[in-house]
Order: sequence, then structure tokens, then C-alpha cells
Amino acid sequence: MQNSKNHGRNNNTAGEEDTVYEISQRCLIIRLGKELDHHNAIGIREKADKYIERYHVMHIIFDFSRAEFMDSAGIGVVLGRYRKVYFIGGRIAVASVGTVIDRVLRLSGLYKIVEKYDSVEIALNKLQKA
Amino acid sequence: MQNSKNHGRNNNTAGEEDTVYEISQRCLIIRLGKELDHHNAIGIREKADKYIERYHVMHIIFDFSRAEFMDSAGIGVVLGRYRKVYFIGGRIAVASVGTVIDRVLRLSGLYKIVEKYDSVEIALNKLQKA
Amino acid sequence: MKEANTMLLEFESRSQNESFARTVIAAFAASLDPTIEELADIKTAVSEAVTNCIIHGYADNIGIIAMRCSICGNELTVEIEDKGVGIENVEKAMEPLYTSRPELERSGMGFSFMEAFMDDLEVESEPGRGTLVRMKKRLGKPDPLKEYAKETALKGQ
Amino acid sequence: MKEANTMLLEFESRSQNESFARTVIAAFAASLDPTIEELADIKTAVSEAVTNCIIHGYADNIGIIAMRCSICGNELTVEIEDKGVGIENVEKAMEPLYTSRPELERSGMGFSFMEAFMDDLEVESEPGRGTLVRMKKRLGKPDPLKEYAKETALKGQ
Ligand SMILES: Nc1ncnc2c1ncn2[C@@H]1O[C@H](COP(=O)(O)OP(=O)(O)O)[C@@H](O)[C@H]1O
Ligand SMILES: Nc1ncnc2c1ncn2[C@@H]1O[C@H](COP(=O)(O)OP(=O)(O)O)[C@@H](O)[C@H]1O
Repeated sequence: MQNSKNHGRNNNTAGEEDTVYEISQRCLIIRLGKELDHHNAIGIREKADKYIERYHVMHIIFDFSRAEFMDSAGIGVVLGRYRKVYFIGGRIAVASVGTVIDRVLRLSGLYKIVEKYDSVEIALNKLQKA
Repeated sequence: MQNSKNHGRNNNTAGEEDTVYEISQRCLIIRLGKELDHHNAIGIREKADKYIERYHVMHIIFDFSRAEFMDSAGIGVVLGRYRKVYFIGGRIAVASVGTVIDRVLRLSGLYKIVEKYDSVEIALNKLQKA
Repeated sequence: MKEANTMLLEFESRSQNESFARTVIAAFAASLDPTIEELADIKTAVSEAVTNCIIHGYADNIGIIAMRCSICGNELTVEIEDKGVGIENVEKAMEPLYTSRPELERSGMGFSFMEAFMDDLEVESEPGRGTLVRMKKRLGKPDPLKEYAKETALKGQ
Repeated sequence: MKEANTMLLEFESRSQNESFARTVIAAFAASLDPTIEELADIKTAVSEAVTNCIIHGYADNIGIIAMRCSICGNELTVEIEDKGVGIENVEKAMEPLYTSRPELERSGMGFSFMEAFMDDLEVESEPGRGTLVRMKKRLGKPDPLKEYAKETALKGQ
């Protein structure tokens, strides 16, 4: 195991470069990396908003399947995107939310305006059918 | 993933409790945990010496397959055990040594008195045939 | 065994150090053998306090943030301090959803999170002098869900 | 981007803090994107210096160990200091295999390891005052093996 990793990078930075963006029709899927804090929020906000404008995004899905940490800066990111698409009737969904992230989302009250689904596929189905 | 780990312990202590001791004939196999530093060395030394006395151990094999860190305190542990069995014709082997540990072993000059094998099985074979 | 340990970390108010501070508190608390949830709670609270020093305390300047931690028995105490602008009205600042920087998409939930995830929160601040946040958490508290299960099990006998 | 960052960690001379110090230096150095080998080198050197403070500097007492780290460009500097007994003869102490505590199975390889794994090592000590170890490592140096491969590749053209 150590042999194969040798000379390789020791990937313990969980930066926003980790985040992957996908467009499916007018839906933006944001696949978050390991950590969503203020440091990473800055870049995610910027990139997400570029996608939103360029692709006339209506709905947004946050994929938390790789996420292990989120603080109130992450809540700010979700809320901020909500405000962007709210006026054009867009909806926000979160998918693959683990227990740790779920506690933060619950505590923030975000579930009042955000829909939770088990997977991105289910979320896509629900949002694009509407 | 997070769900299943929830309420579980977050096992990031790499203590000497991690170390497993096995006796095969008069050979002691010490399966080291993740880290071998001064803190862990104290306990490993003690337990190893109990096994050496109780089971009239002649040869010792250090299994490094799980080891990710070792400093000069680890060298002290190996050297100390060598001194225990040397007088009765015992031999010391190290097995499954990754690159990181190998550099430390090489630098220490320990390979002059210690035999390196790819696996515990091979080491056992060599030591018990002699 | 009664655990005891203390440490002090001083670091610069760069946003990359938010995750650094979380790693340090996680490593320091490891000897208390926290559950995944307890560890997440502590990391979140520390992340909130450190981010506040960076964004609010020092705004765009680089200043020093001090994190003092101690373990006594099963209790972890964390103090996070900056020598930045300080807070005029602590009571108002601690109100849920209050933020002075909505333009940065701050949600105003930082203090609420610290309160919710730790057992104890104190804030000392003086305008122009800086801010000190003191948080405590007792680890290994019986899990309320498990306690409940035990009770019902006993009743069943 | 020119990296710059500094930190100070003060912690107690308990042996459980050896791994704590390693975790902290690894997290601090992360922004330099070290290879697995570079990271192992740094952790080993820090482990040696910290262990020496615990075993030799403070012997059986609990004292404070200070670890000061800074990143400047691609260079990491680590200072580890104790206010313990100090070293009478630094030159002799740094000789390979010299140890004053063979009964603890010390191998006398601590300073040799620090020298081998880092690019630079300085030791300042005064009996009765304490010891300061200053180590530097430049990260991302061209791997000699890779450089060689490149050269032969070029010759092949
Ligand atoms: N370290 C600090 N220095 C100065 N002001 C602070 C500090 N921490 C918090 N504040 C003030 O308290 C307010 C509320 O903080 P918080 O609940 O964490 O929400 P947020 O960080 O999202 O604004 C901040 O908007 C800021 O005005
Ligand atoms: N921080 C320190 N305080 C006092 N003495 C020290 C310190 N570090 C090293 N020494 C002295 O230098 C000697 C050599 O150190 P080192 O090469 O690390 O080997 P070891 O730790 O195995 O003895 C030690 O045995 C000790 O006498």
C-alpha cells in the first residue's frame, strides 16, 4: 500500500477544487468535496453562479455524498443559491446527506426551503418532472 | 458511509493496544499497529518481553504491514529485542515493510542485523527451517 | 484514569487555516475517544469561532488567532481569541440569524451553532480590543437514545 | 503563488502528544502539497525532536514544549524548544549513536534522523536553560530519480 502511494501526492487538502459541477437540462448539480467551510465557500459560490448564469439554471441539487464536514458557511452557500433561483420558480434539493451533515442542515432550519432526496437521480427526477 | 459510522468510535488513536502478539513454536510474531513512536514503544517493549520469557522465544518477526510511521524509538524496540534473543542464537526478521518504514530501517543500519522478508509467512519459513 | 492536557495554538487569520484549526482540535480531543458525532460537533463549533475571527475580527487584515484547549476529566474546554475589532453589542451579535456581513453570505448562525454543538458558550468582547469565545463540551455523555432503550428494556423484565 | 504562513503550538511534555505534534505539523505543511515521502520525513524529524524534549529535556516532569513553524515559498521551518535541562556538549550529543539514556532503549539516532530527513538542522542549548532545535526543509525539490529519467529521455531524441 505504501509502495504504491510513494512519490504520489498526499491528498489531504479538501479544497473547493474538489467540487464538480454538472448541468442536466436546466438543473445544476453541485457535487461537493469533503469539506464545506468558509474557505471553500468562496470558490464554490463564484463557480456556481457562473454556471447559473451561463446555463440559465433553474433548479440546483447539492450532492453531499462525499461531504464529511459543513459549517454555517455551507448554509450560506445553499441559502445564497436559493435566493438566485427562487424568483424564477427554481427549487433547491440536497442529496445523499449523511448523519453529520444532516444535523447541521436540520439545525439551520434549511429543510423548510430545501428538499432532501436519497440520491441525485431521485432528486433530478422530482425536479425535472415538475 | 457516515450513517454507519455514526455513534461509533472515531478510531484515530494509533496506540500500542493496536499491536497483536502471536506465538508460533518458539517464534514471536509482533504485528505492529499504525504508529511506532516512543509513546507506543513503552508498552510494546513490555508486552514483547513478557511473551519472550513466558514462551522461551528464540526468533522474532516484526510485521509492518499495518505500520505507517516509525521513528528512532522503533529502532530502539527492534534493537532491544535483538539483544534479548541474540545470546541464544535467535534471529530477528521484519516483514511487509513499506517504503516509508524501509527508509527508516535502511538509515538506521538495522538491516545489518535484521533480515527482511516480503511476508510473515516467508519469514516464518526461513527462521523455523534453520 | 483522569485525563489532563493543555495546549495553545497561535496561527494567522488566513481562511486556509480554518481546516488547520479543525484538524488540530480533532487531534487534541482524540485522547477523549470522542464519537464521530461529538467530533463533528467540536470541529463545527471551532470552525465557526475561527471563521468569525478571520471574517469579522480581522476583516481583510492578517492577525493572530489564539486557540487554547484543555482537557480535564471528560471535559474539553476551547478558547478562541482574536485581537481584532471586537463586538459592540454581544447580546445582539448572538441573536440567531443576526449578521453584520450579509454581503458575504454569512447566515448569522455561527453563535447558534456554537451553542447547539457545545455544552457551554461564553463570549467576552471589547470594541477595538478583540473577542474571546470560550466553549466547553463534556464527552461520553450517555446517549439519550441509548438511555431510553435501556429503560424500556428494564421495564420489559 | 508565494506561500506564507506561521504558527506556534505550545503543548505539555506528555508522550501522547508526540503523535499530536506530528498531526499538527502534517496539517500545517499540507498547503505545500508534500509527497508522502516528504511528509514522512517531516513527521519523523518532528517526532524525534519532540520526544527528546519529553525524555531528555524534562525527564519525568511535565513542561511546555513550543513548536514554531513557518512556510516561506516552498520552504518549511520548524523550531522545537523546551525549557528543560539543556545539553552540556551539543557536538557530542549530535554524534551518531550517542545517547545518555541507553536504559530507555534510546538508540542515539534522533539527531542523525533529523539531519537525514531535513535539509538543515541547528541546535542551540544551554545547560539548565533548555534546548532549541531548528530544522528546515525545501519541498517539491526535483526528485533525483525523475531528473535522471528526463535527461536520458532527452538524449534519446
Ligand atoms: N470574532 C469576532 N469579532 C468581531 N465581531 C464578531 C466576531 N464574531 C462574531 N462577530 C459579530 O457577531 C455577528 C454574528 O456572528 P455569527 O452568529 O457567527 O454569524 P455570522 O458569522 O454568520 O455573521 C457577526 O456578524 C459579527 O458582527
Ligand atoms: N531536548 C533535549 N534536552 C536535553 N538533552 C537532549 C535533548 N535532545 C537531545 N539531548 C541529548 O542528546 C543525546 C542524543 O540525542 P539523540 O540523537 O536524539 O538520541 P537519543 O534520543 O536516542 O538519546 C540524548 O541522549 C540527550 O543526552
